[in-house]
Amino acid sequence: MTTTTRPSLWEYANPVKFMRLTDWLLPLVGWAAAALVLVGLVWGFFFTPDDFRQGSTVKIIFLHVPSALMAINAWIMMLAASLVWLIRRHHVSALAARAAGPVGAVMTLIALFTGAVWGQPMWGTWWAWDPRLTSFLILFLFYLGYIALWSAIEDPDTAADLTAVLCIVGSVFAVLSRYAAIFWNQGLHQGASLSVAPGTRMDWAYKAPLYVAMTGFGLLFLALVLAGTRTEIRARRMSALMTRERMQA
Amino acid sequence: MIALLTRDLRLAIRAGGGFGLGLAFFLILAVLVPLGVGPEGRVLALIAPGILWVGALLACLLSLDRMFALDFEDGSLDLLATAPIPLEGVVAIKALAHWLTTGLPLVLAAPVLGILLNLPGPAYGWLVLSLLLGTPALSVIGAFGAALTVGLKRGGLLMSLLVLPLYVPTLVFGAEAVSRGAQGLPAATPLLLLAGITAGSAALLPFAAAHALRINLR
Amino acid sequence: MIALLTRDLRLAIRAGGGFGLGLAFFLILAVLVPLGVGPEGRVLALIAPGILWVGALLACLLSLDRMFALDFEDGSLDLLATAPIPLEGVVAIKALAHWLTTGLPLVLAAPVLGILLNLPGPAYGWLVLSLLLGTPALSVIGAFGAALTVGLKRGGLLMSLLVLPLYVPTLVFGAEAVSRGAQGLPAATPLLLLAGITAGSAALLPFAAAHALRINLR
Amino acid sequence: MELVVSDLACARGGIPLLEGVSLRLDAGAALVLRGPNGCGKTTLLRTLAGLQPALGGTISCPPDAMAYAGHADGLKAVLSVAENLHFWAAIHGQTGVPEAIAAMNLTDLADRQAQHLSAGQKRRLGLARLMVTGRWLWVLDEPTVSLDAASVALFGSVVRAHLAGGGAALMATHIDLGLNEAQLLDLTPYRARAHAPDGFDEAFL
Amino acid sequence: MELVVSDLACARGGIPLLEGVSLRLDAGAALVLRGPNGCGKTTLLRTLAGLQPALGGTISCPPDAMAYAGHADGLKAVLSVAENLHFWAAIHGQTGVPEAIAAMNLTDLADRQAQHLSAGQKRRLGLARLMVTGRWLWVLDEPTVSLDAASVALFGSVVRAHLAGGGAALMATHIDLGLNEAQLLDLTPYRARAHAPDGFDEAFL
Amino acid sequence: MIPDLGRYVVEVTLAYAVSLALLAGLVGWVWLRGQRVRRELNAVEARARQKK
Ligand code: HEM
Ligand SMILES: Nc1ncnc2c1ncn2[C@@H]1O[C@H](COP(=O)(O)OP(=O)(O)OP(=O)(O)O)[C@@H](O)[C@H]1O
Ligand SMILES: Nc1ncnc2c1ncn2[C@@H]1O[C@H](COP(=O)(O)OP(=O)(O)OP(=O)(O)O)[C@@H](O)[C@H]1O
Ligand SMILES: [Mg+2]
Ligand SMILES: [Mg+2]
Repeated sequence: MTTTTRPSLWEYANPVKFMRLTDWLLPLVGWAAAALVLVGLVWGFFFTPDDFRQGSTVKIIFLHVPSALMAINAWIMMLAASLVWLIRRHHVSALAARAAGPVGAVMTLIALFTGAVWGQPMWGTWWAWDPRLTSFLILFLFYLGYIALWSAIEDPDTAADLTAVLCIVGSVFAVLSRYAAIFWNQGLHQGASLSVAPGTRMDWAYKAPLYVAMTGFGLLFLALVLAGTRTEIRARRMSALMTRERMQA
Repeated sequence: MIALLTRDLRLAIRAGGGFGLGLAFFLILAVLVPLGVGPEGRVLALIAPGILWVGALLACLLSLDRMFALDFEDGSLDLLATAPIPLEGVVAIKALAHWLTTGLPLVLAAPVLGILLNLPGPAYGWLVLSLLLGTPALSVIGAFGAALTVGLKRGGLLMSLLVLPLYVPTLVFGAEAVSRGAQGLPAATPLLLLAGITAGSAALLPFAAAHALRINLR
Repeated sequence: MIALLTRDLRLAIRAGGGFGLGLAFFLILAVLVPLGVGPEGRVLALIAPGILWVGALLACLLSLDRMFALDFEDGSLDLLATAPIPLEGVVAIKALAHWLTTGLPLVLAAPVLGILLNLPGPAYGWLVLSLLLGTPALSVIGAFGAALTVGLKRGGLLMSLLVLPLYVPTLVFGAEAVSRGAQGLPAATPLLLLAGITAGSAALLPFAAAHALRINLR
Repeated sequence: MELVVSDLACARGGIPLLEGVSLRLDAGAALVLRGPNGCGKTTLLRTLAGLQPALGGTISCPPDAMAYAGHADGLKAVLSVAENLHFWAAIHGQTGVPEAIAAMNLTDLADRQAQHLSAGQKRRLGLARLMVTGRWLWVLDEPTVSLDAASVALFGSVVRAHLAGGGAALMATHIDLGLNEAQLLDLTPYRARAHAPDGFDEAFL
Repeated sequence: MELVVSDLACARGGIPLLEGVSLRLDAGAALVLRGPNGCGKTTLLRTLAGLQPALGGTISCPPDAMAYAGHADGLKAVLSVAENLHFWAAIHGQTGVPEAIAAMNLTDLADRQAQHLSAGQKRRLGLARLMVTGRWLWVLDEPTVSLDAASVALFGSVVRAHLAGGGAALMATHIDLGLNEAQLLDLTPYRARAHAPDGFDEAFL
Repeated sequence: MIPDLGRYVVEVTLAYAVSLALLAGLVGWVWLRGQRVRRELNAVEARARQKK
């Protein structure tokens, strides 16, 4: 029987197909990411004017905003991958969620650190309990817990199941925490100034390199997750082979 | 189900069972904080609502770390999973037993500790009310965390790490209600939100917890 | 003896062993207190030394609850008691392993958490110094408490109850040193007293703990 | 009322241990599983009891028919013998605790806390628990560990009474249970073979 | 090198269990304790090993001569078989881990974590631990629980080698260990009689 | 070439330096772990093929 297979996204949930695809995709994404991050950051650091209010600290935005966005995106990706794993049980998606954990955690750390360094000249303090900062800190804790749970459980499928449940429940509570934090304290932090709403506040001199850096960080995130997923797939294949080896003995 | 509840309560009351120890921890925290922070009444009154809520939260946390672990170690959990009651029910009952042995005593003791921390007069009612509404959520969320980490040796601290971020909204609304009450501001909104969190987690989390338990048993 | 130390460190580092989790708890407490108390920097700066010390103390406390319990449950403690090393040595080594995996990371992390709690600038050095001098005492005193409660199911909270009063002097002198440092006052006296407590308990408590262990084993 | 297992495969820690296990157990019958240490007896019993998923094959059994007793007895140290049994009886909606206590010769110990029992007495209590589950099929993992000769005989008579009442029993053991009427099943021939890793996807799972 | 016990009385939970136990064990000899469940075998062995005080009588034995192996094996779940043994060897200042692993047929499992062993494999590891203590007298409480026939035979040969090397073994068990040269001691006659409480002081203790 | 960062030299360079270090650490960790696992897998696969 010949079935006309419509190519579907799920096919890439097959590890072999995934490896074959990423064999050529990963270097592409990796180099593109490196190039864009480099261009964005060099442009931002060397070739942007000082802001009349913030002085040269405005240059921090090219690190801060992209990493903050990626920190959130990584969690959303983990949530989606966890749902896919729970519903369709594609191993690749569980492993991708696992690979995204450390990347998201480091992105969160960068956002926190650059924000703190920025806060010192702007608000006169390294840290303030502003709602956005607070919810970011909580997000960081979620990442730590998620990574710790992955590494604490021996059996990979059990770990995938439990971390997926944690990710889903955690997401609900992350949203709740955000509302709680807003309710609790009105905050100093900038609003979303990149919004397409009328009255855009940012000059193109900053916006252009920011967009470049954001795209670069996005690609970097993608590349790291792809590379991490490949490693996790290999690690699982290795443990499967070693199992067989032991059974033959 | 009733049998499970009475057994858990009985186990808690027997020697070494942990009844009253959550309470003792709460008391000791309320004593330690003034020792660490210094005796100034004004400062204490400012931080009292927050510290009391943090204390209640930690007391819950510490006492739930073995909610399922003991049953797991001695094999009871395997047997409960094959018994003719749904695992969701087991989780709900265990959370209820935990609340009765830990949360409820905390609610009753909180006003006394409020005195130690120099809590302003109008806040006492709000303190009791907010704890009454909020501590059940702490037990249910804790049951979820305990179910996630049940198979692990020394899962206790990992569980703290997983559970504490989940406790944040409850803590914020609870402490906010008390401190608004203390200042004579209207505190109904945070209390309502607190009640919402409790209702939501009591309705949904037992399912997630039972799922996690089933995974951990295999 | 060295074998015991390396084994305990290795166990701590292995999956689920608890290394870094005391640290995580410390971090989480430093996050929860502002959430409960409110975001005002001035208030936070006032209470920061006390809260940091209370946090370090609780992080120690939580991670030591199974210092001997795990060895007791799987029978290792019986075997160690009949092994050709003195039980006092076992206690001292276990306390040392606990300090290396819990106390030391706390000392290193404390300045970062100081930022979260808005600790005033001059206090950071005193914070690290006082924790460095004080946390070994927490581990040794904790070992004594753990030895007292080793045979009990859910001994964890009972142990907290026993140990916390013993922790009071350490806490008071430690927090006092930091808050004096924060206000630019001389802080040498409390630091000296802290060092005295540490030296004294490290010298004497292992004997008491070993005695308690021997009683619990029979 | 019968347990039919066909072509079952089971794994522990991701490693296939047994495959092609087929067996059938009717009311009134007993089956003893044998096999060297580590061949997968415990794993098979846990799979049958529904505590872990099977790798392949089918298990057909009426729902809520099995009472499982593993290496751990599921006793609460601070509850007395009678309290432990009353709890499990209530969970299963059964009565008959005094009978179970008498049958396993625990009458003198009924008010003793479980933590103050000797190894063999604990085991007897664990076995008495089976009698208050009201379940038809007993799934037992090394039930007579630590029991003295008299208690093994007692256990044999209890199992026999259960079989006579229309029950069934599936037991894994290394020592003789004194149940001569039980069939024997040696698990050694069912050890899972290693399949050659052919292709990435195969080896992946 | 001999263990001499005379007129020993021991108690558990404050209740006297055994009294008047006298025994003597020389290098090269093995003694098997028997007795029904709950008669006090475990209690006696723990008393001999110095883990609990005797009620009366004397135990004379060179110091640091005994290696005790109780119902629990003293294994760390997250350490591998070899790591567990290396630890105990280091504690006792001994070497010989590879020999112990080979002797108890654990070679294939040497790198497996203890938590991933089956009940019988765990027990074999617990017994292998004895061989790295370098102790002269082995005090064993139901050593062959969960072992299959082949492993029981292996254990027998290990004990025999220990005896041949000038060691001694004192074991409590309900099942046949296959050590025909061992003496038997039934503890039933030594059961403590209830003394009439005469006077407050007596009854109080 | 280095732009004049005015009053905030320390802050801006610190932010860039630490962030880039963190990024480099992350990339390096992912890369090294990938290489290690790949090497180990190759060894295991070679052994498996030999046996067949
Ligand atoms: C330490 C903690 C900080 C954290 C966790 C943090 C977090 C974030 C996040 C998540 C975003 C992206 C959200 C969005 O685009 O809507 C963001 C954007 C931004 N942050 Fe921060 N921030 C911190 C501190 C600061 C400080 C101190 C400043 C400057 C004074 C600052 C200035 C900005 C600006 C200008 C944006 C861009 C807003 C936009 O255009 O959308 N941040 N921050
Ligand atoms: N996580 C794991 N990884 C690899 N192997 C494992 C794991 N867990 C268990 N095993 C192995 O699975 C096998 C089956 O164990 P099981 O407990 O079913 O054996 P058993 O037949 O009950 O043995 P016993 O008679 O000793 O109780 C053992 O060889 C054990 O070493
Ligand atoms: N705290 C206690 N109070 C009263 N009796 C106790 C207590 N602890 C133990 N016992 C009793 O002491 C007796 C001796 O127990 P022990 O473990 O020594 O027996 P054993 O000979 O090893 O039995 P087994 O063969 O079952 O292992 C048992 O009858 C037990 O019920
Ligand atoms: Mg088994
Ligand atoms: Mg015994």
